[in-house]
Amino acid sequence: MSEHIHDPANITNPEHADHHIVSPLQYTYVFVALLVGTILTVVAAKIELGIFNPIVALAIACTKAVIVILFFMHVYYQSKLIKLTVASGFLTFLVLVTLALSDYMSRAWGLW
Amino acid sequence: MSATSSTIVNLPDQKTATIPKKNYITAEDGLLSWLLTGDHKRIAMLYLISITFFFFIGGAFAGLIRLELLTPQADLVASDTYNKLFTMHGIIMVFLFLVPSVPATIGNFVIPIMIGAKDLAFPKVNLLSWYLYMVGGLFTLAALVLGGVDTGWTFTTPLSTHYLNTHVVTAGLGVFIIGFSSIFTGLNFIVTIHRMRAPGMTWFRMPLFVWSNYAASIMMVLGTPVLAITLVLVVLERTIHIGVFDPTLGGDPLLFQHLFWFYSHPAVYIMILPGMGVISEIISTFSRKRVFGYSAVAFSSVAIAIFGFFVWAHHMFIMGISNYSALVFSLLTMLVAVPSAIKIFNWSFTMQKGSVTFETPMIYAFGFLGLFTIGGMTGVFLGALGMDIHLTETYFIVAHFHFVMVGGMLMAFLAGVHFWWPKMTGRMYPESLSKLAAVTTFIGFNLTFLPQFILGYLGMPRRYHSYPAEFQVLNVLSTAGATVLGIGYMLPMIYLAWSLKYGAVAGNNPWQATGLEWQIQSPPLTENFIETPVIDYEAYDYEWLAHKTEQEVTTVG
Amino acid sequence: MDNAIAVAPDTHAEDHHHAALPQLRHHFETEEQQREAGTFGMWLFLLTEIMFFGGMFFAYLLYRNWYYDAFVVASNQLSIPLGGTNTAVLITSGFFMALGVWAAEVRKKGLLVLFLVLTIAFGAVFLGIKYVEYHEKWEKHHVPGASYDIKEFVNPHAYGLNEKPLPPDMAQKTQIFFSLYFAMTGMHALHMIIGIGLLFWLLARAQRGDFSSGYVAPIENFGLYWHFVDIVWLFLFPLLYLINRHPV
Amino acid sequence: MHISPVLWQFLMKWLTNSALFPREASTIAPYADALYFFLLLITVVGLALVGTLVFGFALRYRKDRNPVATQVEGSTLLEATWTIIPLALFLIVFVWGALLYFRIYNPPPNAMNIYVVGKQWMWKAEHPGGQHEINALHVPTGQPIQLTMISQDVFHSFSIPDFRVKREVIPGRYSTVWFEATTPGTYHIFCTQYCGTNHSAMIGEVTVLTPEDYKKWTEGSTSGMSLAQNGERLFASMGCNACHSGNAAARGPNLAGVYGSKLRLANGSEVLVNEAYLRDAILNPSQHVTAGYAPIMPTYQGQISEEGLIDLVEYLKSLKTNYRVQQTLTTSESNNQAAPATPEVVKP
Ligand code: HEA
Ligand code: HEA
Ligand code: HEC
Ligand code: CUA
Ligand SMILES: [Cu+2]
Repeated sequence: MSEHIHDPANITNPEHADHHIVSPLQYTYVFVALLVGTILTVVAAKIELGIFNPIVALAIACTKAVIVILFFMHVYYQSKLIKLTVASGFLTFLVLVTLALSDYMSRAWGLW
Repeated sequence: MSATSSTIVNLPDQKTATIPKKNYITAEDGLLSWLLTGDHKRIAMLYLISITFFFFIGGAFAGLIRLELLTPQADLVASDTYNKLFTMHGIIMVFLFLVPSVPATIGNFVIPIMIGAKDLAFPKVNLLSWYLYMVGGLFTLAALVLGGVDTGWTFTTPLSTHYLNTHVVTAGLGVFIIGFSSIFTGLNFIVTIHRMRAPGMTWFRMPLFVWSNYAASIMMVLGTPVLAITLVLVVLERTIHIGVFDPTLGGDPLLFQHLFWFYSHPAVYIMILPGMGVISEIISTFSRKRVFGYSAVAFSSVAIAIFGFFVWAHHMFIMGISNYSALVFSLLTMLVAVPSAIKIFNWSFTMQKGSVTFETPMIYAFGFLGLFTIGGMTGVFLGALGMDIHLTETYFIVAHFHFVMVGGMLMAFLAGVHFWWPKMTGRMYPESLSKLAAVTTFIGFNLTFLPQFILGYLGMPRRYHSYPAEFQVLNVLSTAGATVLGIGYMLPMIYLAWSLKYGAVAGNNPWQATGLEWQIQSPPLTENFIETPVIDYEAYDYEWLAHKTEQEVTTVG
Repeated sequence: MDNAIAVAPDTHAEDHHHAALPQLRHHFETEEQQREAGTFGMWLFLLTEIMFFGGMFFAYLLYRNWYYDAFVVASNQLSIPLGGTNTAVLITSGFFMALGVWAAEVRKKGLLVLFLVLTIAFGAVFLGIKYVEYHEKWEKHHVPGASYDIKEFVNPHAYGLNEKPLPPDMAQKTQIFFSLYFAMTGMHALHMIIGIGLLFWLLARAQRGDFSSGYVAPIENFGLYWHFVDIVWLFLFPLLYLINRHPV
Repeated sequence: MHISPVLWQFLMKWLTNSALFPREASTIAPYADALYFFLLLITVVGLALVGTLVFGFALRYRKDRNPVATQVEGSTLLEATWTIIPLALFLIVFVWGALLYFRIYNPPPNAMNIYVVGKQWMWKAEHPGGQHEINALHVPTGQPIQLTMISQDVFHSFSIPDFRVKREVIPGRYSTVWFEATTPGTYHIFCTQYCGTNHSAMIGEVTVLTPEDYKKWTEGSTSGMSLAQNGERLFASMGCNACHSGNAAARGPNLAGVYGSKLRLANGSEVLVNEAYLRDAILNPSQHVTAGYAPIMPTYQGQISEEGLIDLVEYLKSLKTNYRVQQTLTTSESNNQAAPATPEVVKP
């Protein structure tokens, strides 16, 4: 990159994204989806699914969270940088969980 | 204009030289203008003053520790006093001194300038971060004044939650608050580096100091909150006995260890990375040469930042984690050691075919290279599972981390302070006195901490107030060294203060360095640049600099 | 030695901003840059929040697997109607916040104020319901600490609970559940309280018309925070309230 | 030349007392030292290399000799070299360290078990024969010794530098370490995990004796009751035998021979019964209910000291038949007296 155009806002930068306005209608869809998700998760909890109960609960919660992040929080319309940032947070949390759990799960005498 | 053959220092003619009338120091007057400032340079100075203050408190505790350890008996202080001494020494040195040392002072000062920005992205947050630091520091001091804490800087449960009646809560809250100060500094850096670079300042034109601070900032942002929540749980456990870490209620004390070290291992890299950045700048400048393998050095910082999150359990090898996960963590520890080695070799090769001069910052940098290599390699001893069994919790560890933290980071910090002192204040420090100080520190340091490796292998446990008589000789050596070291640290304090008034006027670029910060006046203007600079050269491009200087000479003529 | 970017000329250096907007801080070149920096900064802050709550989520995961029976019984002491309502209330509050952001973006001052008020109102309802729940726990001696009592879990039928009796050693572990319950929901509530405080400040500024001229960054960034707090609850609700709720 | 007497004394003291390396007094020590010397070697070589490069370049290319620098971009080959060589060395260290680790933490099957209880701020050792020691430990040479350790309060760490062994002593859970002493003598025991005010006073001495001397010592310092015998008394007095009587109709399972066996639990998993399991079964019975039994066993959390638990565990380990259980049942039911001491109870 040897051309030095004056580009203070980093417009040509992959880190940049235009400001997008999400419409109220779209918000309403999300809102309804979230309410439905809430009902679903309560219903799912009342059905005997064995070990799938917590998995289903988490799957629903994750879906809801992703919807909120993408639309209420506009990440869907944001630059790659923001998307990467959000992902890195969850990844680091996963590092904490997996590595620490690997200790607990492999303790020979374990309570697991 | 041209300096003597063995130095690059290039000062303006002292008879006519003056400090620019208009600069960030003279921009506004009065204490309030400092306490309410949004200027990153002023905040850096506030930080510099406050961390120096805490360093000397922590250092005084170190002095007392060493005095107590002069004799095998417990004679100078009572054992709980001793425990409070090393706890406060550890807490102050780590959280109040070393973590903010380079980033919050030097980083705060030069990062925006280096990338051609007028300030950090969030000046108010920057100021807030200093206030948080001060409040956290006050909490820690309060814990100290009220009677101290004796948990060790690691706050180990269940000792800290159920078996001590010292001011754990106060100190814990203090560290919690300081943690947020460090989070905000890191956050500010990341945003600034992403968003505020001047036109033409691409990622690979940035000085390596910016890269390493960027890497450290990532760790601050992602690691520190885990420490925060852990401390909250400790405080809750102490105050309302919630029992998350309490084995008698079914909690797992090792969970505390996991969470604590999830932060505190990355924290050691938070402490070293900015220092490594300083070394890159200095070695390049005093070799007149671009850093060898620029991108390798840049990426190794990022690699350390990422892999640094994968090795925390090497602090728990004998603590009862499973053997298999000990294996995994040991392996990962070996991997994370490699990027540091890469850096060391790249710095060495930077001098090859260079034109090396030996100004004070460079002397400190040499100290860093040697001491960090020793410190880092002894880290590898500790990372090797079977070896760690014998070495853990002995003076070998104490020596290891002082080598990396004091021999590494503190040396780098001093190197950086000397290097940027002319930029920050507009004046030079006295060169020969400062060389003396650097050499004194180096000798004192080795005398203090080399014997501790031997002590550790002989088996002397750390955090011991009294010890078997056969360890005395080495301890006496260590205490003697600490005295020399203490002098070595007092000296810069004195002559730097002196130089504020009497030092030679430095001019814009005494080192003839290439960084953007050297192209503006010293001390800089509040806005740093008169107009946004446009960058069309790589970092460490000495040919560009030579060209530029020539042009100026012709135009000014 | 001097060159263009080096030393201050005598002229005033500041007035080269071409008609900058009042909210544009001096060190940003354009508003676009400032806005993106703000959003990015907010997200980085939310990263720290992820890790902050992450520590507790990990503790939860661990103990839930160790002391599953205790977690089941203790979790069943929480009220699904209250928790479910609260989830809906919080989602609604988040919805209004999102609409608030939209209102600011399309520069409708009246709507913005309205939506902020609604956001606050639903947030307050959430806290109210939370208070009711906490209060009930307090009365039942389910708050960890000195007054914690396990007799209900050892002997549920005597207390009219339709639960398996827990052996005393397992019953002890319900305290860990409640510790985590209070730590997690407490931290969440604390975030809500801080959020509502900020909302009042934003409301005042919105009424002054600060955000009706295209300057929406504070509203947007606060929205991010508020939605994040929602997300935490979206996980807390199933994890804490809905363990093994099916009839056995 | 005149040397001040104080300095002279110091020098002498060091030369006579302070070796650079601790004694090698266990079978592990040479292995640990071998790795140590290897590590020292690569450190010295690495440091020498870095030193040579730094000072070599700095002096060769100092400004006086080389006034103008030549710009060099870097070299992928060199980068690869100093990535791969240290990595290879570190990996060797890793494998070596791991082998040593498993050697130190995997006791041989014939190890003699001694219990150690750590508490603020003392070590209590309990030999199977009932010998109790505080801040001291007597062991024979030539016999692998396994220490089964637990803490009553906070983390401690049991360390014998001359043996190169160390292990954290954890509240609420057994941890083990083993060694085989080679040279008679006395060696330091340190608590190496910071445990509060008198952490540095939590020290003691291991006395390594020849097997004959050790035998004399065991006989001379016995308290008359072995751990198992103490455990038997506890078993009766705490009413364990009410359920674990060995009768077909008993509410609890038969405990004879349970140690070392594999139990099938109610949740379907299978566990090996070791000391840790026995201890946990007494404190947290409901967390591993044996298949076919109701979870009715009460918890003894807070009712038995760690020493008591050790006694019970030793008793259960020694329990090969149910004969004694039934005897104690009758005696403890008729008169609440202690069971008579039976000297023939197995000593491991
Ligand atoms: C600035 C701080 C800092 C840094 C950078 C490091 C760096 C490293 N540390 Fe250290 N460490 C601490 C601070 C630090 N440490 C502290 C404070 C503690 C104690 C905490 C407490 O308990 O109180 C500790 C404890 C500690 C332990 C725990 C010991 C225990 O409790 O039992 C371990 C174990 O693995 C470890 C390992 C390492 C390793 C492998 C590195 C590596 O990153 C080092 C990498 C560097 C190199 C390897 C040197 C360069 C290499 C060369 C030049 C190559 C040489 C050439 C050849 C081999 C050919 N450290
Ligand atoms: C940045 C981190 C940092 C720094 C700079 C230092 C600096 C020093 N440290 Fe410290 N140290 C730690 C971090 C640090 N330390 C940590 C984390 C621990 C672990 C704590 C724990 O176990 O919980 C520790 C523990 C520790 C111990 C082990 C205590 C124990 O386990 O019992 C010792 C013992 O020698 C020691 C010594 C020193 C010395 C001599 C210095 C010297 O470099 C300091 C030199 C500076 C001065 C001396 C100040 C300047 C001079 C004066 C103010 C004049 C007065 C001087 C005298 C009276 C001599 N430190
Ligand atoms: C009220 C009856 C009762 C009493 C009293 C009792 N136990 Fe048990 N114990 C049981 C039952 C039932 C089981 C099997 C179910 C289980 O594992 O919880 C059991 C299991 C055990 C086990 C696990 C081994 C196995 O085979 O399942 C051990 C060990 C044990 N008991 C030891 C003791 C000791 C020691 C005491 C006294 C301090 C004691 N018990 C008191 C009823 C009792
Ligand atoms: Cu026990 Cu230290
Ligand atoms: Cu570490």
